[in-house]
Amino acid sequence: MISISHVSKAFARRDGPVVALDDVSLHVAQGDIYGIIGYSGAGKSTLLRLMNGLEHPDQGTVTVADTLISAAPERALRAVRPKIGIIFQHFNLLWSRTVAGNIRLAMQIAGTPRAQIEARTAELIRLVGLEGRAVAYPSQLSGGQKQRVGIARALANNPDVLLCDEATSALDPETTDQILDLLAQINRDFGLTIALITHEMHVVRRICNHVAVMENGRIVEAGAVSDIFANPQSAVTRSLLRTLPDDSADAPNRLVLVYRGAVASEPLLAAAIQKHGLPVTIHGGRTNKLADGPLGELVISVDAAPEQIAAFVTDLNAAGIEVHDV
Amino acid sequence: MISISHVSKAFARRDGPVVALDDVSLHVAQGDIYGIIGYSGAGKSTLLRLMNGLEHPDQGTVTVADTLISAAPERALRAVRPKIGIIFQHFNLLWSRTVAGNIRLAMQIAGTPRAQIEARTAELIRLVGLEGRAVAYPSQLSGGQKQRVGIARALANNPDVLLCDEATSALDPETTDQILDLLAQINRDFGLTIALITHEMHVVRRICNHVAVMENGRIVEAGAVSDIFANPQSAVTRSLLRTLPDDSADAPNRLVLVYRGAVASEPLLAAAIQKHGLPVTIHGGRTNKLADGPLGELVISVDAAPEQIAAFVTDLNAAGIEVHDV
Amino acid sequence: ASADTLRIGASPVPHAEILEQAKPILAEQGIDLEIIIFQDYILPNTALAGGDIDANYFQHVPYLTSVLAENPDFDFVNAGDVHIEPIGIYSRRFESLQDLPEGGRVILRDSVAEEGRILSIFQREGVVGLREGVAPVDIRISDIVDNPKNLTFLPDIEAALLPQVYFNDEADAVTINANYALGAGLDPVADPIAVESATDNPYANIITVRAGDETRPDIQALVEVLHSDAIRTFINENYKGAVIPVELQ
Amino acid sequence: MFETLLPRVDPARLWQATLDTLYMTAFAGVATMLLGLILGALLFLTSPGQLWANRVIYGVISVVVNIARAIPFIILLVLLIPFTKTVVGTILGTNAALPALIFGTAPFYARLVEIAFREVDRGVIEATRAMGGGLPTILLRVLIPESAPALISGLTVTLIALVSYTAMAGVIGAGGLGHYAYLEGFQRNNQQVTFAATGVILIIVFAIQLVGDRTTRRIDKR
Amino acid sequence: MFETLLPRVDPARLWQATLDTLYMTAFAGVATMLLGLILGALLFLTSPGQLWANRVIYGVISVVVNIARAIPFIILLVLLIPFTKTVVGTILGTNAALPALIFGTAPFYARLVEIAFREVDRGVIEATRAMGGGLPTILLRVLIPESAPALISGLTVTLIALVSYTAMAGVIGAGGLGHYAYLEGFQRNNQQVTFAATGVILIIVFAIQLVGDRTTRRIDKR
Ligand SMILES: Nc1ncnc2c1ncn2[C@@H]1O[C@H](COP(=O)(O)OP(=O)(O)OP(=O)(O)O)[C@@H](O)[C@H]1O
Ligand SMILES: Nc1ncnc2c1ncn2[C@@H]1O[C@H](COP(=O)(O)OP(=O)(O)OP(=O)(O)O)[C@@H](O)[C@H]1O
Ligand SMILES: [Mg+2]
Ligand SMILES: [Mg+2]
Repeated sequence: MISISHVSKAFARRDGPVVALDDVSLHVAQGDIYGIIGYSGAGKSTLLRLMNGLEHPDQGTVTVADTLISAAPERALRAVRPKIGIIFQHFNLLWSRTVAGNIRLAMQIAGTPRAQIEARTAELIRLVGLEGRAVAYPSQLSGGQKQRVGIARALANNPDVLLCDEATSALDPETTDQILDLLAQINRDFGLTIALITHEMHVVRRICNHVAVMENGRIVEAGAVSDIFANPQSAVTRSLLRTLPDDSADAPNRLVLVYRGAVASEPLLAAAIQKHGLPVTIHGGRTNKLADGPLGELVISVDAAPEQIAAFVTDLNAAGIEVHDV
Repeated sequence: MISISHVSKAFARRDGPVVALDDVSLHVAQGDIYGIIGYSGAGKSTLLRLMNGLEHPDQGTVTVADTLISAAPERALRAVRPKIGIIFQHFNLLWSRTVAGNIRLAMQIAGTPRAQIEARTAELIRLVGLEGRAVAYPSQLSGGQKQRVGIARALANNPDVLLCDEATSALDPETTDQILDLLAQINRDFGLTIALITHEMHVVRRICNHVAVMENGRIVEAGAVSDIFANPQSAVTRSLLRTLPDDSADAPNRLVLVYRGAVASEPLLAAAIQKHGLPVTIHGGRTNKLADGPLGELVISVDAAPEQIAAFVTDLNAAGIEVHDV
Repeated sequence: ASADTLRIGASPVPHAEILEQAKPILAEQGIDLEIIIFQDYILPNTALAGGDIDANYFQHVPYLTSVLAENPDFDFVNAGDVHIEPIGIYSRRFESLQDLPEGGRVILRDSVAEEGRILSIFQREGVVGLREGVAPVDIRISDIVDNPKNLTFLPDIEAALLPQVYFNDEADAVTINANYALGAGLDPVADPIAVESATDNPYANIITVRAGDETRPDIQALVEVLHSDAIRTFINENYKGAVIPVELQ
Repeated sequence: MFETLLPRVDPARLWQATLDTLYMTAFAGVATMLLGLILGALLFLTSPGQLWANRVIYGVISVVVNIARAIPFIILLVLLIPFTKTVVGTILGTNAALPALIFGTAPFYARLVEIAFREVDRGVIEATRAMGGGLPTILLRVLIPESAPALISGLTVTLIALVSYTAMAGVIGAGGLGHYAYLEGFQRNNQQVTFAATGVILIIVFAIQLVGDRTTRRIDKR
Repeated sequence: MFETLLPRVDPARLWQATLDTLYMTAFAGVATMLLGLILGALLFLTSPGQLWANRVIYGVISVVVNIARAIPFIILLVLLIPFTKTVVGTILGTNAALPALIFGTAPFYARLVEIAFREVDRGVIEATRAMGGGLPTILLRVLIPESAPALISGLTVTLIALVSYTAMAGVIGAGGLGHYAYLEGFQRNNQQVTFAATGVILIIVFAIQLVGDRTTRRIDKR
């Protein structure tokens, strides 16, 4: 779907050129959700902007849906762009249009019939959780609300390809998850191909099947998410992976073990497991260095009789571990 | 240091007022790093803007460093503001000034001697990792680079209070950590008081000692971070906490256990612990639902002889768990 | 040398052109004539009263009289008559004023000082009747009391544009000052269908000075030069009857 | 009232002059707005670094616009006589003044339009292009609405300049308040006329300014 | 060359007229810029919703500015005679024309300044206030630099209007190219003078436009 081949791009500056992309190649297949991660200034936004021809490469080619974007005249680009949605890092909303007006614009450009526009606009506003704010102007919105308008606008024309530049960076985790679920669903139902820049690993983990890691204008690592996550090769990737949160909190029949301070570093759970001989599954957990000392949390489930579990919990409590039953 | 007492604020809109803040009270002590989290549109930015008088409350009072900000005339505000640094959600850089020029502005306003300005500017540019970009204009910077200029500018005058509105939302985790470490250090060394809006729990966890959780213009929960994290009362807080990443990856002498697919849900580690009877400390871990199935990771350390550990690892491997030694 | 500078305000055509001819002659007598061109009829007198100029040359006696009546603080005298510009009335459609049709349109220039003068020609030709007892210079279109042909007088057009108006046949009759007619290639003596008479014409353009200055040697020298044969010849040859030097007593 | 306060002012003539001024301002104003928008858009779009960047077209429009702005009004009037004659049928009166008024002020507004368009956020134009928007979309749906406050304020400035500009159209018998003030008031030393005509001009100017300011503030949603 | 190409043009007079125009444009231009900036800043700052929002001051400045823009030039000239006489010492010549030229164009530039300031991003002004910046800082370090491209383009427009405006100053013997073209060229039916004088006006106008455009593009870092 998106084929980037040996692309380089430099920006002229007073004290010499800044190389934003350096011999980058990337292939996004139809239906992929392709994550692009990397440090600030790595060239992610520049790479994304090549994919709809907003920027042209100095060298190399960019092909999207069989159109040679890197060499297409503006007229040809205009024809394919309504099918390539983009969410900008800085939103780029029209201040002169309301929430609804901004969303409508995309459809007006695509020549959607008026009646359809109205229905779709209302639907999109609901999807991004801005009900009741349809007539607000961007200046009356919070940062995250603006970003959601940008998301709705990019989805308006049911694009085949969606380019997201930090599409959820201004959103709280709950809203982020809703939006990501929405994207994943469109991807499943309609085969939407997504290229997605983010600096949040959990976004990659949650919906991407492929990921490319960028550093200094180069792709240092790329491949299936499970491969990269299981076996990170580069220092960048390893460093980025360290920030992943945990999914296990929604495991069924779970117990949450919380231990504070000194307790955190001792092998108390192991001791209890040995003593009771129970089949304990450890779903996940974390040790957090808080300002006032470490705080540990483990999520486990125990496949045993209630009285066995109760004894196990009593022992844990005696050792200074709080156990919450959720 | 910052005292907000029964503050309310509504914005007029075409179809009636939007209540952004509803009877909010908050106390930030000298030297606190106070996190403010909440969903998009909860009123976080509005609350922060009250703290330097950019916005005035409809009701209630705001006091910062003994100045009644909510009722102070512009002249009085001008006197205290250089000591209240603010990092804006949308950066608000001057496009007509370079990176260095934008940073200089804060000091020029504070009347810092010219020679000092130059030295401090260079220092700040280094601190935020923008060496070599001093003469770039904002239009030539990536999103994260712009944000770092905003951070440098807010720190320029060695403020007593720092207000951060999603100060690291456009930054990759590595840079985020650097910036947070920097803030924590200034807080330690100079007693800088920080009020910090974020939607990333790991930011709160990493540097805040207090946190307030907002929803629909109200503070639903507030207190010491360890209390709130250990015992979240509200649904919002619990939901936000689910996204916390794990700190344990830097524990010493650790083993990383990776298990994929079906393997993830079985109590394999517990079985191995029972069989070998070793004191295993579980530092943390996570189970991630990837697009192609679950991927689990646990970080443990085992206090035992090398040959005991080797046998333990062999058994784990046999059960389908990859073990990495770091 | 500056003591010998004589500053004179003048209308552009023909006044300034005539003064330009006098300039080298006066220079020989050690007088530096500085010509300041005015396009209106108010400022030259304001400037004269304020001492910004020593003399002006743009108005005729009837106009000066009415100005003095309206501005008691002005104390000006006539230092000498110079020339007369008979106004001509032109038409591409008719041969004489009597031929003008019922409801005909006549275009005048936008100079209030000349409205009465032009209307007097129409009165002389018996086309309109004017209110009795109004000084010629004060006569306005509103002073027409008898207008059997029901002529419309349109008095708002810039004088320099009038030849264009004539060539574009915009009205039944157009009044054109002789100098502009000449510039546009018209013959100001033969082409008009009616001309103001040159004899007994009270509209001689004069050199105006502040009272008392008329005896200043440089003013007298100026008037003398303007009355000299050289200048009279220039006027006659250059303007071909459109501008006529005054008869010298 | 008039007779007692300003006995030397003929109300009928003042009224006629007011109508003339309003007529010329309104008509030339609308034409100036349209022509100015078109020329301004062309100037903006063909200028270096913009969507249609084209040295030649930019150069040509720039020359035409600058010539029209630089030539003294009366000479412009004369140059336009053949055109005026063909289009309007006469070279005298309010209608004949319109071409010169329009040619004199439209280029001026065109420059203000160009300046206003240049202030529109590049990111927004980029977003529109990314949605597949072509020139008509960018112009009508983005540039004009996004710069509307500056366009309206610019039009206010232009219209007020036009009001005082109409005074010069008096030389071809177009009437109007400015000419009335000059001819009847100034030339005939009739201060009452000068005062009355200038007063009406001021009222018109303030009305334009008021409407312009209100509109600007109402549509500015930043 | 002159003698053969344009025998009816007196090069010395053309040169003098050029100098007069340049002198008036330069002098009145600088004054217009300064006065316009001050008035424009006051208009902006005192307008509703801005830092110094003040109905009364805004109203007063608005009135003064509008009056100066609306009055026909010659009447302005007459009204200013006492002032001119006091300040300049004479009511004739290029220097005497300056007050009327400045009073005629400064208000105009003031409006363009107001428009330019209104386009400055509110967030940036807010950031400056948050750093403790007072009015001088906001004006000199933020409003002016951030709106510099629009200020310069606006000045270009104003200067060009001024060039053609100087033609009117001819009525008090201020000379200049426009007046020269009108008097010597048009009134005396000397097409060569009209042509030559208009040509020089165009050269001046293009020079202003060129410098303005270049500067604008150079300082625009968006
Ligand atoms: N100027 C304004 N006019 C009208 N409504 C406003 C205005 N500013 C903010 N609001 C509304 O007030 C509410 C709170 O806004 P605020 O910016 O404080 O949210 P926030 O918590 O910072 O959200 P985010 O995380 O998305 O930035 C939102 O519903 C927003 O739409
Ligand atoms: N117009 C420009 N002129 C000069 N340099 C530029 C320009 N645009 C981007 N750059 C530089 O190119 C590099 C890559 O920028 P890019 O915006 O692609 O980074 P990014 O990976 O998106 O970073 P972030 O996560 O901070 O948004 C950066 O060093 C940036 O400063
Ligand atoms: Mg980016
Ligand atoms: Mg916010």
